[in-house]
Amino acid sequence: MANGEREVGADAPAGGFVQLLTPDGDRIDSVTTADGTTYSVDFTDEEYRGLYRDLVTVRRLDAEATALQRQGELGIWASLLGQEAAQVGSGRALRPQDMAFPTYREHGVLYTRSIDPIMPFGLFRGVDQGGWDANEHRFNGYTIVIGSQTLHATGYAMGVTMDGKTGTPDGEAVIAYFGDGATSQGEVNEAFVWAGVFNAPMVFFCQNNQYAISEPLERQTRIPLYRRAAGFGFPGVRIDGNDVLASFAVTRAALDSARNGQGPTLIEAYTYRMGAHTSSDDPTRYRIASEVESWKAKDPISRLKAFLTKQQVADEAFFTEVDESAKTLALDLRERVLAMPDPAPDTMFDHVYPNGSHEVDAQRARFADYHASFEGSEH
Amino acid sequence: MANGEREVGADAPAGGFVQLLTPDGDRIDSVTTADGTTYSVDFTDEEYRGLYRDLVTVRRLDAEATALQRQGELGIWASLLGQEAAQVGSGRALRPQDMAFPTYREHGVLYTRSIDPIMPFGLFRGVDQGGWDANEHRFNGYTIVIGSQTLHATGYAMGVTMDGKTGTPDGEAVIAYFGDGATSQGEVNEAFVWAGVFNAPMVFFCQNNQYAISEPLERQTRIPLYRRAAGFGFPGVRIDGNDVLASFAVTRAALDSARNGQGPTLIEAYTYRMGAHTSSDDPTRYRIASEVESWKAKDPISRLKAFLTKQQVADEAFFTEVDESAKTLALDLRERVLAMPDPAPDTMFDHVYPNGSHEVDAQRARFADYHASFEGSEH
Amino acid sequence: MAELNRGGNPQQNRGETITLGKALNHGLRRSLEQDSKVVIMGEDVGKLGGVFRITDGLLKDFGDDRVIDTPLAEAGIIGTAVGLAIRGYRPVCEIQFDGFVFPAYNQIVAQVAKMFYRSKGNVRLPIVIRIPFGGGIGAVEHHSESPEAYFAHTPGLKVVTCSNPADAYAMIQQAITSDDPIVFFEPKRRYWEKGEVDLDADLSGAFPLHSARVTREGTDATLLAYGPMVRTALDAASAAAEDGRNLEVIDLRSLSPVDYDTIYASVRKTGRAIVVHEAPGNIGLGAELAARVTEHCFYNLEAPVLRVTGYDIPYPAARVEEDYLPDLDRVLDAVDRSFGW
Amino acid sequence: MAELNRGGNPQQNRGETITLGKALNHGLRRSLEQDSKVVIMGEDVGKLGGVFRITDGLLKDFGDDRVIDTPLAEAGIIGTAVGLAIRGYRPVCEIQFDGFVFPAYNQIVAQVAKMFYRSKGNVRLPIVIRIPFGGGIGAVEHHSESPEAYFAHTPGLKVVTCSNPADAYAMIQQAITSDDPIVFFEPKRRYWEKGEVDLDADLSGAFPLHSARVTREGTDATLLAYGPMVRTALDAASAAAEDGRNLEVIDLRSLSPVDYDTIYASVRKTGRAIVVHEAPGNIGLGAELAARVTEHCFYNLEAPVLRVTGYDIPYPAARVEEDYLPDLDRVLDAVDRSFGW
Ligand SMILES: Cc1ncc(C[n+]2csc(CCOP(=O)(O)OP(=O)(O)O)c2C)c(N)n1
Ligand SMILES: Cc1ncc(C[n+]2csc(CCOP(=O)(O)OP(=O)(O)O)c2C)c(N)n1
Ligand SMILES: [Mg+2]
Ligand SMILES: [Mg+2]
Repeated sequence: MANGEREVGADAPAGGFVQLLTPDGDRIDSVTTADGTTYSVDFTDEEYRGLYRDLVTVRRLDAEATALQRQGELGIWASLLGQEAAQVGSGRALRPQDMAFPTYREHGVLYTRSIDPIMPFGLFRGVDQGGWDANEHRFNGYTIVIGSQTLHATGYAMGVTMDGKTGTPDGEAVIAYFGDGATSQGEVNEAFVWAGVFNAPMVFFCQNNQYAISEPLERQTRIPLYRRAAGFGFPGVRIDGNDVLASFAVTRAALDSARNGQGPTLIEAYTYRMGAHTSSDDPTRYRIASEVESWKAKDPISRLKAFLTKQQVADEAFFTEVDESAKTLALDLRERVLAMPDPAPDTMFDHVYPNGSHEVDAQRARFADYHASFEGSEH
Repeated sequence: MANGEREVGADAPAGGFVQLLTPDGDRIDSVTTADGTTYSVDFTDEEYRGLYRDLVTVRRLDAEATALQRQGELGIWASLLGQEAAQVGSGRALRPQDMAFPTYREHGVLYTRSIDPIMPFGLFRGVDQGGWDANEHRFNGYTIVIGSQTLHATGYAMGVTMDGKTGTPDGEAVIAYFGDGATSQGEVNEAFVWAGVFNAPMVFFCQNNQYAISEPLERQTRIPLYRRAAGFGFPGVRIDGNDVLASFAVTRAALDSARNGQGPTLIEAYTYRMGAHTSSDDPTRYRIASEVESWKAKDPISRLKAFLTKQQVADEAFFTEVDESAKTLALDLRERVLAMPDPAPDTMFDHVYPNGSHEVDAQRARFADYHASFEGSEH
Repeated sequence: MAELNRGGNPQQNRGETITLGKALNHGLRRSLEQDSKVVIMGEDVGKLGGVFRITDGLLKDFGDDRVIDTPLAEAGIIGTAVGLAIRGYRPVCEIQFDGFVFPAYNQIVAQVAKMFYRSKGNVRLPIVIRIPFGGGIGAVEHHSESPEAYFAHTPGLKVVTCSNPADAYAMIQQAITSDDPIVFFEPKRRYWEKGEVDLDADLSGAFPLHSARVTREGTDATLLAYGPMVRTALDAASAAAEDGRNLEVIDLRSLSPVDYDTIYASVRKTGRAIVVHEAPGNIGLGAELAARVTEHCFYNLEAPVLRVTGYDIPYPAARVEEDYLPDLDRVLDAVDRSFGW
Repeated sequence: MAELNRGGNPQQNRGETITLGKALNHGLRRSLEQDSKVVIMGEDVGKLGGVFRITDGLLKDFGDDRVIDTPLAEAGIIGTAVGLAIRGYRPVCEIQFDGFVFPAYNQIVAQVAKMFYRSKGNVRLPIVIRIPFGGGIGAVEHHSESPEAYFAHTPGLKVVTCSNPADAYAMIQQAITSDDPIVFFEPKRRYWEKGEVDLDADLSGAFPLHSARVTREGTDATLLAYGPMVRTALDAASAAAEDGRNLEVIDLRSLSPVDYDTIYASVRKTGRAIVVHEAPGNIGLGAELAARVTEHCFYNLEAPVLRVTGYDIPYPAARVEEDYLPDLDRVLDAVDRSFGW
């Protein structure tokens, strides 16, 4: 099973990718890429089982959210189905001091940061727009405008350097998540410029799920995305995004390189969005069923399950218990989502300015007066 | 003198560049780059002399403009001093059907398109903002917002393809000029994305004159700029931007490749801005005299003169005649600039909308009434 | 391309009852048919037919040279449209949602708006920028904004919006035919509202693109609205009628330039004006309307021009958007305040 | 860093006569001294000291971690400033000229303005965006614009501008100290005008950042101006005084929010108001001021609020800009019109 030179799996796209676990659940001990970097993982059985639990849990929570949306309990949902390995692997690769800048789809990363999975549900339910403390969770707010967060991450990373928090193994590193579509945005390319020039301790983690809503990858690039980094003077690595081990190994190495002062890395996680873009989308309009089928064979969870089974690291009882506990979490999540209160209307005037504003105060007061005028009437 | 493999001149930056004429005026027959492309020129004596005349003329006209600005006759001037070879070489490489999108500094390219050099002086004098017909001259308006014209050029090039005007040797190609600083703009990188995806018949011609106003190249990139193209999936070539022959050869090849349907190329012309950024700038604040001195030794004109002399392609009489005729052109230009009338104030209301606007008409009428009210008074 | 040309049957010019979204789709189709230089470009406009299906079926019928799925970058969409326009094309660009137009703002404000001026009339950019705008659809952040003032304040751009299917059908074609660069706002929450549209009508007889329309005649006060708020204003007028107040409703249609003559004539008659829009009030369209009406109808006004607008806060979370958006009650409240002045 | 700290000599608090540009430079220096989290970033702000030399000498004294020459990309400047602010820094970003802010518009409008709201107050972005604005310096296109309405219309941003050296010195420090994201417009053609500035004055006694100032008291009409037009308004008031008209001049200073109480009090006294700004009139600050003043002083107004502004055209070529810009005569003409109403 050992394969010191293997980079291209049978299922790899042209140009290859780093894969440490095949779709059939076979381990590749380590992979050495063209630039001489060797990637491997060294997990205990406990840790392997932990990753499996993560994957199953984030998929189950995601399915619950999809169901909640269908039942009218969420305004919209952006599912991570199919991208669990990319997210869990990279999320687990973060060290506690690291900072993450997500898009709107990184529920799996969020979970690995030990954040209560309910945190983003206010946004999708429409009761708020996120509303958490980026620094407390070391996980920035969900960002909807495509690509903008890559600049925020880069600026934050410049601040890490200015604070003297790089150059040692316990330094800090920053990861920015974005999609294949985002790579076309000017702002993302400016982030590449900045990160290169300031040697920022950054990992750019691109989940290439093959689509930007309906548009296939070819609408964004004519070469593999990981090669974009070369144009800006830092390394780009493609990984099998459905392989949680590769995702962990390469992200960990890139983060450690960043925290050690070696500057940015671009990781392209080659994966697939198994579901719709969001609950508002109808993917049958733009892609064929057989494509989806072919990706099912590369499922991130079944390959890890196969591995755990073959290696006798886990048994049916374990798998059943994981499913059950994921289900419990999901049902708990459901209950708590249903219990989320609608905000009081006048809270919309909160938090417009840190120092407040007489204008906003006056409008809030008029709003209150106006509503008071209806009191007792049928309104 | 022949050197079939030579890419790196003694004066070349790390990574080399395509050079066909050394600073001492020695010809290199041809250069083959790492990707196997061979560049050479095959000029008649007449053509060599023509290039020399171009270089001297554009420098002389530029000097006249600098003088006019100092005398208060222009509001500002963006001098091309030092960049004559990059501009004349690439400009002469254009075929008549090709279209150019300049910045604010491409007076040399403009000249090679047989456009009356007075054309941009309205802009610099402040009597208009350019005001020419891009299509008539196959030379777009000067663009001041850094980088924006690269997207215009790319869109135009997409139109060339849509018109079926690529894929043959007499197809059309498009060239966009921009500076080293511009490479950091999101819009320029979006132009790279678009050109790659649509395989647009584009040449991106970057004059790396080492500075964006005061900021040296290191503020924009940590690797040579020509390598940016690799990140977007098309070739990037660096040339000795002070070598008019290399500029011609590489631009001609790139344009022909584009018109033949081979898609975009990025050319980095490695050169130096010998003067100030514009007449408003004071370069002594940010660069040292010795740097300027070292670039004087690489002057684009003196090397061609040395070559013409050594090869006995031209003699003193020729050089004197070129100087004289450039001077005549310059004096004629000066006279015509001085004769440029100030616009009538109410022309500021012209050309706001192709279909006009009652609002603008009403404001123009009020403006006229208001001014009429002063008639006879001292105002 | 000719396969769907509807020129064949002149008798068949009864109206069809279709949604506003479908009317736009028909209008785009007809523009593509009638001028081979018209191209549609944007994110997901091709195979998907746009996230609101406004370009549904157009890729199939006109091909990917005419209906272009672009890379995900708004500056790129508008910037390449500028180049295509210089080349002689008439690009119709779709911005997917109001809140995503800002990456293209530089191209729109510094290039699209100014190139005709800069070139002394030598370079025309007949570009239409379609933007679904406004709230009320329960969406997440950036999907419910009303950024029209940013464009209407910009000289060199014209800005229009439609409020009903018939106007949608005619106005999109008029905008595409116009040589002016036009920002075309589409009232996204009205996409599904139906109305009768004469699909065979010819543009020559259409109501002028930059004219306001008196949508309901009245004598007591003038409601000025546009886009999604026209329906709200009409509903308010109906409700007011029950209280014996006879309100005139004007659909501005053109936000830059505004057809002030129609407005002044109305306010001189009614003596009262109330502007309704979703955008934040501060320095919105309503401010300009109020200032102009006051200047031009100073002695006719019984009360100051009042404004019913979004508040000066970021667009709030979906669950409170109904409290943010002007509605019938807030309009009637303003009418009351006007009468009580 | 402490080497230039001026705390040493409390007796020395006489004013110094310096230019507005130099006052800003001193204010920035003092902010850098007083808070190690303050960083300055932008194009050419380092070695060159900025194209207007507003950051002159700061790189030398504070080092390149505090004064950062950035890549040439405005979205990048503001976007990385957002990240630095999340990290706890207080970035002061320079946009080189008004016309070059638009590539950053998306970051400013969709991120800087909204992150505090989006995060329910958990994430503060104490960012100052300095923009030299306005015309009158004979520059080429994009170097003379007045884009303030685009920002003042945006909830979540505060917008201020200064008109004289003393205000410049205090206000830039107040803006940097404020936790609100602030767009700070600098009247570029007044950079070289001199005035007395007490460089030792402490911010605690400073005039509040968001208050308007009655710069000249008068009784007959109120001139409302800001930034570069305050000088013009004062000159007009002096000229009017010769004709026996006693004009009050208010310097708005804060464009969002506007200090309306000061304005209403004045207009209630004078009964007439004229707004002066360089930006195009259509949906400019003047529209909002006119609408509000009319609503709040309806029965006090002897004439509608009049506006003297730039025309609704792109900023014209330098040789005609004097005809575009509001000047003393146009202001006096409006005053006459107000009195003749
Ligand atoms: C600036 C901007 N333009 C358009 C959109 C609308 N939009 C939301 S998601 C999306 C596609 C994103 O694709 P990708 O970057 O590949 O991420 P994915 O959703 O596939 O994870 C688009 C166009 C947006 N959010 N922001
Ligand atoms: C978007 C934008 N930002 C800032 C400026 C101000 N500016 C004018 S030229 C210039 C430097 C340009 O450098 P480079 O691209 O290398 O071109 P060069 O002038 O050296 O030829 C800057 C910052 C501008 N014109 N446009
Ligand atoms: Mg994607
Ligand atoms: Mg340069």
